[in-house]
Amino acid sequence: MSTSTVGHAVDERTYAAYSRPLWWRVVMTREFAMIVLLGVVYLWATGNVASFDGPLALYYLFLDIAPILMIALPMTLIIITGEIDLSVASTMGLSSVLVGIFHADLGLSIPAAAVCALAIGTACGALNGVLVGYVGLPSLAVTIGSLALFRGIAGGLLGTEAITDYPEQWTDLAKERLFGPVEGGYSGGWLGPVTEPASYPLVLVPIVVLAVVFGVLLHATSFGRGIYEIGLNEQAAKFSGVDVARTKLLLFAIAGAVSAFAGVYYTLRFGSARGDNAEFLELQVIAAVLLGGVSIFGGRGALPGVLAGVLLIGIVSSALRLEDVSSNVINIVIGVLLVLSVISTSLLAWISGLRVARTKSDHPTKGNQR
Amino acid sequence: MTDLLVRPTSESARQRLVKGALRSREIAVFVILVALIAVATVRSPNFLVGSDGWRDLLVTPSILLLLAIGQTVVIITRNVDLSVGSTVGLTAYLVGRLFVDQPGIPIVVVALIGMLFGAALGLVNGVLVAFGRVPALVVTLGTMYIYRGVFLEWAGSDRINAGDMPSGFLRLGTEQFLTIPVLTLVALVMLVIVGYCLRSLRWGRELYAIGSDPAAARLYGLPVTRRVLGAFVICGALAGLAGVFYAARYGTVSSGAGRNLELEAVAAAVIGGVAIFGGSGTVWGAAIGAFLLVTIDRVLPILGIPDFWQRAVVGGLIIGAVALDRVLSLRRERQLRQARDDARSGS
Amino acid sequence: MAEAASGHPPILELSEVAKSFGPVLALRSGRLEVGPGSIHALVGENGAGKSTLVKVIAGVYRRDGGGFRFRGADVDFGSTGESKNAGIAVIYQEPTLFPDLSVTENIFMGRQPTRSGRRIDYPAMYAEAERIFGRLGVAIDPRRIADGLSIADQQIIEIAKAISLDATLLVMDEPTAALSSVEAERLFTIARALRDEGRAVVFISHRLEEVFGLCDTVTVMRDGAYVGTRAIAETSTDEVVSLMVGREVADLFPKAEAAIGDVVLEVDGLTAAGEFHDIGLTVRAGEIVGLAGLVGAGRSEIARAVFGVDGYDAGSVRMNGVPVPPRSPRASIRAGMALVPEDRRQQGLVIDQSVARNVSAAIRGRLTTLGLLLGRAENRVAAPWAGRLEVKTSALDMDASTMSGGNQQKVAIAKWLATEPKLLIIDEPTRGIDVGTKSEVHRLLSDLAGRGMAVLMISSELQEVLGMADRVYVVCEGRITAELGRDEATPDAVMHAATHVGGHLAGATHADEKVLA
Amino acid sequence: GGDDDGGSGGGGGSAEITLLPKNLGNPYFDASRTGAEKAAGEFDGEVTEVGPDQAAPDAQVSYINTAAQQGVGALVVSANDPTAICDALNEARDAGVKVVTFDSDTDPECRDVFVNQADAQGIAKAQVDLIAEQIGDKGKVAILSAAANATNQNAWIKLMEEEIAANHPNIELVDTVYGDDDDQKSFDETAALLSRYSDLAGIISPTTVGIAAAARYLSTSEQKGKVALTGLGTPDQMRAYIKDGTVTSFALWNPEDLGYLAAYTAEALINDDITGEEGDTFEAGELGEYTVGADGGVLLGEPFVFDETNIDDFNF
Ligand SMILES: Nc1ncnc2c1ncn2[C@@H]1O[C@H](COP(=O)(O)OP(=O)(O)OP(=O)(O)O)[C@@H](O)[C@H]1O
Ligand SMILES: Nc1ncnc2c1ncn2[C@@H]1O[C@H](COP(=O)(O)OP(=O)(O)OP(=O)(O)O)[C@@H](O)[C@H]1O
Ligand SMILES: [Mg+2]
Ligand SMILES: [Mg+2]
Repeated sequence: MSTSTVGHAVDERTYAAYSRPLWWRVVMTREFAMIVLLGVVYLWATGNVASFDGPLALYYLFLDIAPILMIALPMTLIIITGEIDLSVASTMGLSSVLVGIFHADLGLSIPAAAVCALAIGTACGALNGVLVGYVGLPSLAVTIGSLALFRGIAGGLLGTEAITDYPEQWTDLAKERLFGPVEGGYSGGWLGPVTEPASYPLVLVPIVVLAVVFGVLLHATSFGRGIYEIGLNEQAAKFSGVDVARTKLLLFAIAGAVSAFAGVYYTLRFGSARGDNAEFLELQVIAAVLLGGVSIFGGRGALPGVLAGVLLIGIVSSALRLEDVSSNVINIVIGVLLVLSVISTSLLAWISGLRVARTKSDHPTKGNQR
Repeated sequence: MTDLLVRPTSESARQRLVKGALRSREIAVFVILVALIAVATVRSPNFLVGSDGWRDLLVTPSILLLLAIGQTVVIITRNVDLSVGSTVGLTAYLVGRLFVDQPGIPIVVVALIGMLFGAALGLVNGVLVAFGRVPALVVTLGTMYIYRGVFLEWAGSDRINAGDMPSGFLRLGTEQFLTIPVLTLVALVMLVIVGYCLRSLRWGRELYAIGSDPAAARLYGLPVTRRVLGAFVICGALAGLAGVFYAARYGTVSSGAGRNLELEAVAAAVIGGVAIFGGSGTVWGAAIGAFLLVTIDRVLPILGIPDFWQRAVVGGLIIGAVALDRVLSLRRERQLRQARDDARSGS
Repeated sequence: MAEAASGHPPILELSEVAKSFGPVLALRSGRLEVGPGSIHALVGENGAGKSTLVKVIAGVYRRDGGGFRFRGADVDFGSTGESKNAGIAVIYQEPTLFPDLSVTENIFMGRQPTRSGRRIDYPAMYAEAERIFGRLGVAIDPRRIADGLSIADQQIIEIAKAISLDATLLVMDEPTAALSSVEAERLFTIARALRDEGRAVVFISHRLEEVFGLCDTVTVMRDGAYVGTRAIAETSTDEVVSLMVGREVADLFPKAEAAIGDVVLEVDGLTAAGEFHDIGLTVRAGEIVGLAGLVGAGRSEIARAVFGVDGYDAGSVRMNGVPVPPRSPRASIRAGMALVPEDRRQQGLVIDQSVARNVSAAIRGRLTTLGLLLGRAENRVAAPWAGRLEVKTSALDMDASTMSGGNQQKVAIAKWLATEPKLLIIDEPTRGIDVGTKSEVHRLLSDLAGRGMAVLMISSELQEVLGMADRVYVVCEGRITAELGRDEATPDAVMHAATHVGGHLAGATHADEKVLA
Repeated sequence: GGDDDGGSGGGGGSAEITLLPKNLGNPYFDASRTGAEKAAGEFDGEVTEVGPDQAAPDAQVSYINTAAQQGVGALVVSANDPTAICDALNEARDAGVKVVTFDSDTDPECRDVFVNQADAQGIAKAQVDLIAEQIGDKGKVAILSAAANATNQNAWIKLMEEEIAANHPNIELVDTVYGDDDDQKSFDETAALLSRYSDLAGIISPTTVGIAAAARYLSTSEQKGKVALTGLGTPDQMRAYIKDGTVTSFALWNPEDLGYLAAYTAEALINDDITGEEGDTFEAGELGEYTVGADGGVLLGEPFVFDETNIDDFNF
């Protein structure tokens, strides 16, 4: 065998691009399983839960999970690099407080206040990013610290007071429906509210935009490939010219910005800025991301799965609430889902391990044996 | 050609001790703690002198102390247990229930049951992590939700009031032996036992080895699965005991019992110099870390810093601690490199 | 044979042992018989399956097939613990230490001496460690933590570990790889002592003169199969070599003459404390420059610093006269550099990623359309390069982890050739690659040089260096100790420069002579 | 009473009432649920208690939304935040749900009626008077409150400050700390207070969790008997401490009656007996007739003072 053709465009052998048919690559993924499960649960809920198919159901559902949806996006990228950010909810609370203060005390307009809050939120994220990316500290420890730090500042700034007066137009905007208000009592066929535009809150627009941006960033750019490589093998990523530190800094900064944005939304939706706003949201976000099939060790996972994960948690809790199930049982259900999901991942990994072994025997590619 | 090797230290044992002490993280944190207490005492004498002050100074950290010990054992093996807070709540309620349903049940028995129950909860985590080969962070995050949910569902609306528990048990919360509160004594005993095991028993050292390099541990033939399982059981048992403490000290068990203690426990360990990725750190450090965290909470108001800023200070402290660790280890690396050079030029 | 001679039944009997890793058939029919009171050499090319055989003996891997008898009884170790208890001590090729623990604890982990109450007796443990170090004639502070030990020191600890076990069978997989002659000699003394106590020793090395100096029997392996066993007394290095290589060695190194062009890489006074000092070297277009030396000499560190993965304290790197900024692989790539690192599993590839993504990893930036990177684009560049290097895989989306070592190395090389570099730095190009692939890689290298590419080749295989390089720099303990032209570069000259001392490699002139791998 | 025309309600069939406390597992609200269920039994309505496991406004909003979707007859809620849940409540009202707040009010425009346990003035004055009497109307006092943002507590604290400033010149309010209605935090805050102010004369804790935790600490402290403690507590929780002399007296209304009245108010709204207009009157079972006061307030009555003479007559 001679490789004397190196450099010539003549290819001695040709390769199939994929070892599996398209349907296999689509269907045999954890994301797909998540989405199917989501669909099943949704249909079950619309069928069996009284007033779940009312036009209000999805509207409130989305309003509730909006912050989780937003923050889950950057969190997914961070976890795929093998890091984690526990400080997002604190950043969110801080930005909520800041919006209040900038608006009420400094008399800034809401947009101006929001921009300032966003800037500071980004700075908070950047702080994490520098400590993790450049100083090389473990993100778990760092963000446990900044979780307390940012929350402490938020509490310290406002103390007992809650800033509650915001212009109507802005607070309404946070709850605005797409295409005008809902006609009372509407309820369509089994697809029900899905055909009812007014059952979607306006906040879905920025979320969808963000989701698309993050999806493209992660799955269809060089930067995104880098994210996966860092998660799979940081050293090798460095060797191929990926700027690991910078990537991490960027991701944490983005997480800060998005959290801050979520904070602004939160403030306007509830019309109240308090030091303890959105406390403990971080665990819900992380739970949703992991449920969506992202590996805590990094390198594995995809955005569609995560979105499905968030929606699943949202639908389950909203449906169970409508059934007057107590919040405690809902938490148990979510916990069980989470544990099952990771166990299923290791099961899937094990199975696919078998599959790889099989494919090897399918294609006897003689390695070193001659 | 032996010059590729590191020369033996010319230090005497004493020099080594002194140097070690100066470098040790435990000492550093302890100094901060003492300084803090000193300042607080100057500001308001009965923080330390008043018999209440003295007692509270010692007894308040005892619960977090237990949790920090357990958390350290788990972290050393390169794992983490986020479910301890929920375990505390669940066990505390179990204890209360026992007293309500089994009037006259001996306190010791209850304490033991509490520990066993905690150990069982830990076992669940351990099995999932060690056998299921799933990341501890995720599993224990899940069981955190589950345990707390079970607790609140079980407790429903009937919570445990001081009246429901025998005064003998409640007195434990404040009783003192040679001015040292009983709870603190028990916690310290646990600290000494675990500290001893980690330092002087084979399985203790194996925990460090596992956390230091799991792959190497397997290659070496250490019983990794069994040890990790054990670590979680110990952590759970200590959390269970902490639950007993909670019931005894606060006399009431309501829905909030033990909430958010998990992150505090991790923080205490980190501040105490326990490496979050396993392999190094001592329960002594974690214990001092726990004392520091709790004491800060109690001292800052005395220093006139309002409640609300306390968490900020704690957060800054945690970040400072890990950053310090990093700086020190970088320094050490540089010294080792230098050592290699000297060894070479020595030939 | 030795066993027969000593008349005792063999302690260790392996027959027709097979072990494969997915597609890689690491061991086809491993066979080994070791008697008591014997030092038994196991030799073979890289990738012959020696280490795999060792790991089967140690219980790291379970054999797929074949017989395994130890002290006359059939055994099947499921874990290294079992083999240890059975009385087998193993020194693995790659050190496996617990960085956070003291060297003493590393030696005694799991079986520390205890006092009453199963309490670890630290003083006794330190004393014992001191004793063993004394016996090895080395001076290591027993309380020092293992983190930061040099490769050689790590190897010493491994040896101490094995000795302290005082086992009936001691297996040493290339223990002398990173040792100086003095240290090696001490080790041999101990090995002989053990033999005289009636224990069995298996010794793996690529330094045949060590084999002939120390062992009484030698078993040769090739491509995962048993080739033959000889009593040292009744064989010669030449015979062993022909058994090992099993073919004319000459065509392993098809060095084609190439037109040497202008200087491409220029390194000046490069220094990094603790790693290397005042490195100066140049590589010209069309030239293959060898970087020889012992493991631990610091060659990889030099390569990494030049490429910008690691930083350096002083010195400069220039490509075609233009300074290359430090600490930025990206900039180096842009400047036309490529580095195929030493360790393909950890550095060269993301082995859990598809062939296509690996091959295109270093040039992703150029494949985007409107900033978007699509799988199609990656496949488009991956396919031809995989073809040119004859990578053996079913499809481009197969994970690299499913491929054999040789094919992984090809993918790693393809990844860097895809950047169409002016300079190719290649560290241990054929480590753990079988003879066939090895000659392909060599042909490829000289091919590239012929096409005017500058090549800097780090290799621990003396034969490879001598066979391929136009010019050789020898690195010893982080300093360049010699620069030799093709004609001056004799094994003796290189070894002398690599170790400061000639002697201990007397007659190290066999065509197969390797410093180590 | 709405027993006769219970059918005409917005809930359809019997009056469906959703009870939404600040959080589950709080004995004070358990008592008011008992009351509400008693009332529901009388006018054959149906009371469902739902709520978050932590006293956070956003969590409460989800439950309000849920109630709106379910189209229950009425929502009886104790607000974790006066504004944060406002819009949600109004949306519920647009969906035809009657909204009654009790214990902790929202902004008046977000609910139909507020069932007031006792007017804020009265509560503040009662507690100040109690402490003044116990410490001889002079000395340093501190307040141990619930969450930093708790509406009613903050309102009372403000009024207490004014009351002290106006009528008790020799009493100095030195500090206000927040136990977040969490046993452990309240307990530790009490300890901190005592070590901070060696010469503290008394503590006012206008929250049932707080006063119980504070009492628990004091009862084991050398300050027992030296530092007076009063505030708002439930007899069951406080009985032990009244008996051992840690606490001489504390105030509270009957949370059971509060729930009972809230349920009847809701029922009256459902049946359109009242609209929440000032002057509307309705029958509240055994509690008799009540009248809606200024901006939709219904007043349960004056706070009741418990001490060792009467504590055994109550269990809630
Ligand atoms: N874990 C593994 N997964 C896949 N292939 C492996 C693995 N370990 C070894 N191999 C392959 O098996 C073959 C034999 O490897 P082995 O390490 O036994 O050779 P060796 O004789 O020890 O070589 P050397 O002299 O370089 O140590 C090589 O082709 C190697 O690439
Ligand atoms: N794990 C380690 N910890 C500390 N120092 C190390 C370690 N590995 C190598 N070194 C030091 O770094 C230098 C280079 O080691 P390395 O093995 O990379 O050299 P090398 O010439 O690349 O060897 P190879 O022949 O394997 O390429 C040596 O001084 C060695 O002592
Ligand atoms: Mg080998
Ligand atoms: Mg190297």
